[in-house]
Amino acid sequence: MSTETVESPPSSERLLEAYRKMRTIREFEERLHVEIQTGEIPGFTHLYSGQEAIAVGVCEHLGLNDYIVSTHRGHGHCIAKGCDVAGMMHEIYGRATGLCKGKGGSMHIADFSKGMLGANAIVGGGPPIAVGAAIACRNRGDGTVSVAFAGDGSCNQGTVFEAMNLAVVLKVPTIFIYENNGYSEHTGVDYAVGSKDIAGRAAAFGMPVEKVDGTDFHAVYAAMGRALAHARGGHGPFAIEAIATRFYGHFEGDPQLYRAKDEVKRQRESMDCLSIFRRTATQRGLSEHDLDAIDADVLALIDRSVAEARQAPPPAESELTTDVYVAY
Amino acid sequence: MSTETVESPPSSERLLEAYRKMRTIREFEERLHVEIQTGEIPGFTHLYSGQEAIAVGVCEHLGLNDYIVSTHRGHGHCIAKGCDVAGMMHEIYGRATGLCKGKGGSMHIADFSKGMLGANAIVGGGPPIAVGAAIACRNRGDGTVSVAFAGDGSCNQGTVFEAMNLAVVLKVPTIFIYENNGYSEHTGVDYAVGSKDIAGRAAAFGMPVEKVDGTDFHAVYAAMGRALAHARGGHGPFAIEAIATRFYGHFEGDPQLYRAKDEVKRQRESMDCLSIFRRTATQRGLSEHDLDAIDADVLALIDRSVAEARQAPPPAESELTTDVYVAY
Amino acid sequence: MSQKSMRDAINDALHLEMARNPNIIVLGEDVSGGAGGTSGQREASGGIFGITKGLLPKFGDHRVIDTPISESAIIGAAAGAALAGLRPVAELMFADFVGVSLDQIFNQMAKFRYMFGGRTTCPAVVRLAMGAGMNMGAQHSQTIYPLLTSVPGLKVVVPSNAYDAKGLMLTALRGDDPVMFFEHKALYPRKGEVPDGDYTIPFGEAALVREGEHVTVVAIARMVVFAEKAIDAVEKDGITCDLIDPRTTSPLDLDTILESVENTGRLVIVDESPPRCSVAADIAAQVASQGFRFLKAPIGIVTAPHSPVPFARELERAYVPSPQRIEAAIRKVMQE
Amino acid sequence: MSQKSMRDAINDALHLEMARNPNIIVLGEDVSGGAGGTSGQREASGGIFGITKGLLPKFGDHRVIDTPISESAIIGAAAGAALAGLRPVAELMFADFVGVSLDQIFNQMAKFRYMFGGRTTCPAVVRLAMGAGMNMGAQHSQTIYPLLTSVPGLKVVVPSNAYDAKGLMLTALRGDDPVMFFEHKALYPRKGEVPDGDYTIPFGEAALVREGEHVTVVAIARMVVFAEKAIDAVEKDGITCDLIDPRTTSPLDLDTILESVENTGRLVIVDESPPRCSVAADIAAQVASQGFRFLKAPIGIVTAPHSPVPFARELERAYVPSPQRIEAAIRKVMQE
Ligand SMILES: Cc1ncc(C[n+]2csc(CCOP(=O)(O)OP(=O)(O)O)c2C)c(N)n1
Ligand SMILES: Cc1ncc(C[n+]2csc(CCOP(=O)(O)OP(=O)(O)O)c2C)c(N)n1
Ligand SMILES: [Mg+2]
Ligand SMILES: [Mg+2]
Repeated sequence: MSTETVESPPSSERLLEAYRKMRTIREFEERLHVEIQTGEIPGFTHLYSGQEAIAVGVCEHLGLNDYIVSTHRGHGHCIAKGCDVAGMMHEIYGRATGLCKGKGGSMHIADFSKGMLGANAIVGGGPPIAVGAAIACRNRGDGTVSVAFAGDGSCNQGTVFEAMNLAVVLKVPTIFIYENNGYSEHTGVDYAVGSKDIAGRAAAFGMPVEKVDGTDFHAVYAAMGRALAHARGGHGPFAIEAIATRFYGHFEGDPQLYRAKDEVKRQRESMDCLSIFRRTATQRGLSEHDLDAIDADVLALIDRSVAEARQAPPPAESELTTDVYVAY
Repeated sequence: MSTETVESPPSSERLLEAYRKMRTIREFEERLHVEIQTGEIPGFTHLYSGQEAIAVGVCEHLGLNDYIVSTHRGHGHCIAKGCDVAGMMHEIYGRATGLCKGKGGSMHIADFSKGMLGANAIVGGGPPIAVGAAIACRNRGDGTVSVAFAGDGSCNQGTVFEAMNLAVVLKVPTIFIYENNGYSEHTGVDYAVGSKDIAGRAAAFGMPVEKVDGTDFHAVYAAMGRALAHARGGHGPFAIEAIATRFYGHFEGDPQLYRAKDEVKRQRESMDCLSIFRRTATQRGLSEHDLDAIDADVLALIDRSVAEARQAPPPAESELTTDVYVAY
Repeated sequence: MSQKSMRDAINDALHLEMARNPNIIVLGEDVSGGAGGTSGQREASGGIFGITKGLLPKFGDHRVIDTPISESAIIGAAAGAALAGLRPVAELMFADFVGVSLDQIFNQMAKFRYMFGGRTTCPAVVRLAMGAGMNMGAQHSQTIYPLLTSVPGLKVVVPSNAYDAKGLMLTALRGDDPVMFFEHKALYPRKGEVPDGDYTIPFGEAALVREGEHVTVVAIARMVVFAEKAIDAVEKDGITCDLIDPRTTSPLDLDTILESVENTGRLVIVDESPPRCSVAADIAAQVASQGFRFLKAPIGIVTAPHSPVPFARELERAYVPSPQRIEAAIRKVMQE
Repeated sequence: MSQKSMRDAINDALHLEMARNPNIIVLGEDVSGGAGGTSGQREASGGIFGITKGLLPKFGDHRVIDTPISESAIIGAAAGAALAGLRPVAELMFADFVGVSLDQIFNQMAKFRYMFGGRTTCPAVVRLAMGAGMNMGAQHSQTIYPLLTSVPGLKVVVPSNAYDAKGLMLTALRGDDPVMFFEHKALYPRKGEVPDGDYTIPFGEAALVREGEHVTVVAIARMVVFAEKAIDAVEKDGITCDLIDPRTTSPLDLDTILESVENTGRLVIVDESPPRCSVAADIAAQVASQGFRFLKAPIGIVTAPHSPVPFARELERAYVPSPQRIEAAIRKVMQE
């Protein structure tokens, strides 16, 4: 956990760490985008590229005993919360050496030692779970919190509304992070979310809300600081709507016919949280050199992870019926 | 359907009709309260006494081709929408002569010839159904609408939120009537609804809302007129939060330990929609004498309904497997 | 040892284990009741069926949690609390409400341990009141347990009496897997001998309620009571039966059933559910596959009809398998 | 007559019937796609699996309705629209999403006609893509149909090929009961001869896919394809099989199965679902009860294991019943 108070600006160590995490997520996803084309990666995969500042801006505040609950687009949340990057890559390749022994896959990565309670392939599945974890936080009385990541599309799922109301009623420390990347699958948020925005809904459920630029790490980090102060202070839940975009399709293979032709290109130029971060990095006392070194580190880590994952053994067939109560 | 425009004040014929409906609901429920104690009525029953002005204020605007969808506390909605009172009583007694042949019971009364699409024993079950019926209204393009009745407690059920958003997105003529009677079962609305009120939530979903005194027929009627003009005008859904109280327990047999000792007594004095209606009736051109005559009529109707229902035959055993696709 | 209703027996188990284990929480609609009411009285309810009575005053509102009507959030919160180290007991009230909460039961709770490679458990108990017999209509009278028995990862408990209910609940509260604990509404008031102290009944161990020679009768929950009546009736004609109460349908104690069928050669299964993909069908299939050589006669299956539960008294009575229908099924397998 | 994939065959049925019957509407997430997008292009999707392609341009957005991610509202709206005179086809996308919409399926749609004393019907079709085989993990790979087969009031369709899929869909669209139409994802691209015009296949009529003497094999959806391979393999040793594809699990054509078992005396049932309360169990139970005297050997039941669907390729392959496992089951019943 940070030694700074939740509301103070991040130290340069933390900023470097945040940059490393964002860069790791980016390279992880960019690499997956390439590797998926080899056909070696099973299933379907949703990439987080473009939204890195949200996961990292939120999770940089959290300790190992704080919880997060994630979505189908969960790689970024996992990395931000500290999950082992190689273990994730192995999992996505479906290897015995994966974080979940290859039994979960891209949409079901969890790491309980890191307070990462699981990605979730059911849209809207996570927020109620986060409220439950927040009950545990409250009952322990140790100031820990529970964070629910949810997409703009998931904000139309009844479970998400129920979770917000329940958190307000029980006044438990749940922080709802609504990542508005403009789309749910092939449908735009302006169509699917009937109201003006998502933030207004959360407010109507009775909790404080902030709406932030999700491509600006500093903005997310600052808002999360205030959210955390609120939740840790025993004042109940808090919501953040963070606006960003995804640089790839809904899943790998999506032809994105719903997007204007040059949209992604323009967004990569103007909404890239990594470029944006770098733009003010020196002002904040970080050196270009340090950042470059991180970039190199990260690339090496991803290379290693992929190389190892490709060689790693699949789960033994006996795994088919372990880790589940079975008897017939 | 009314010959008045939806926004004009009701004619005295309509006012008398409204009074008759409210009185019918009241006497129906008061009588059930007594008859249930004989043990002749199967199952469990939720009485609508105290909320009559809401059902009637809403339904007096509706024609046979408009739809309503109701709740577990549905007798009032049925009567207001024109269901046959004797047929309802028979249904509640579980008779072959009931509106649903005795197979539905108190919580499952429907009458499709009256546009009454069914009571519903699943809290929050109705609103999505009402949105579906509203799609049919929109597609027919005949200016009909669909009304969802829902309690304050049901306003915490995810399905209700989903229904509101879907109605806004599709811009279909659904009118959501939130009957806030202060309680869901044995829990107060101030506890269970985490936000300030229900109206604010509906507004946050992107539709116009009015909050009205649900014990005042005229207030409900006027608000419903505006709702209807909006919905019929093709502007999409509308919500009304109507505040009232229930004069009995959640279901018959509820000791109501959660209510202050004299609460119901006080409410019967100050929040009785029938007394309130009568108070200004003469000013509105209605005669005491006409109202008294209606009272007498209604009592006779209820007497007859009960007497007949007690004598009516139960469904034949063959009914067990009819009206359902069955094959064995 | 004292005479207790099944209602009190389950309540007893909750009291005992909550005192023993501070990680147990109870949540659901009106599990205490009275929150936000005008009388100021909490514990206005103690659960619609009174199963959670007395818990709030003893354990406080951090452990006995009244919720809004939001079943997905209730079950989801139980799932999340379980991942985070608590042992939640969620009351779903009527079993029929799995309709509004199934995802959190079958895609979440049930699958966590497996999907996450065994790195977690999900020790949550969901309590569900089930069954017909009180004219509550089609949406408040279903048995539901077949549906959840079909789901890998869930344990499914279906007690038929007060003694078993207490012992099985204590087992549920100490296990590491999600447990669906079905309580038949018509059994709540039925009394039996129940020890005051602590005892557990293992899952997957059937009770041999009666011993006999000619027919094996397997019956679930309330149907055990009805089967006993049927067995009494046929005994007058010298037909004696093994009566097996599986107590849990998942895990299912197939061995006890197979052993009995090996002796009797005849099997009748009684399940209050509609027939298709029922637990009755499930047991019949397993015996037809693994105990075929023991069978001297077609398997007798007694279930509700394939229709929703009707409201009217006469119809509902005809819906629920009766002692008479069970008796007829026993006599029929004896004739073949 | 032309070669068509099952995907195109279902799409074809929707096109045909929507043109014929103006009351049919289609609704679901991205059934058209592109609404609110920046390209301005509608029909950006045509359904995640492409089954509803081309409908929006032809029938407009009052009949082809893109929805938010709100499955309860989608299915509920279908239920309500059906009560109000339309014939909705709701796409649930993955069958696994019954978790978030079960109430509207099993407490509402399924029960309306009965609860309301036969005063209404509910002619809604719910389309569900099911099955393992594409490494989509535990929450996107289930078969689910046993769960819905257990529900009185629902019809359940499980086509194994393009021809049947089109004919069964046309029947579904003209019936008066709610239909759960299961489409196996792995079958979507499989081609077969499909007439261009109108034809229907009645529900409750099984197809006799192969005729033989020694063993009756009943297989569902994709398992029909695998069973054919297994039957080819055993034929080399002179073992011939009836292969029965029930096509609908509710209603189930038990007669055809019983007739076949009367001839062969041996039964193997193949179901991609986990074993407990499966359709395999259901059929086995009915045969053990009504066709017991025909049976010469224990019933062979081939299902997935009682575990969630695993992600890794090797594990998922081991999860799904293989032609080899089916073959072994056929050989085993022949040895008894
Ligand atoms: C209950 C459920 N419904 C539908 C889906 C299919 N689906 C997966 S992701 C997705 C879109 C989610 O949109 P959003 O919440 O905005 O997240 P994003 O993909 O943009 O990260 C949909 C519809 C699902 N997985 N679960
Ligand atoms: C899904 C579901 N959850 C819980 C219940 C049990 N239940 C029946 S009525 C009720 C309270 C409903 O409160 P409200 O919506 O305010 O309606 P009111 O009873 O006040 O008319 C509850 C919890 C139910 N029938 N369905
Ligand atoms: Mg999105
Ligand atoms: Mg209420």
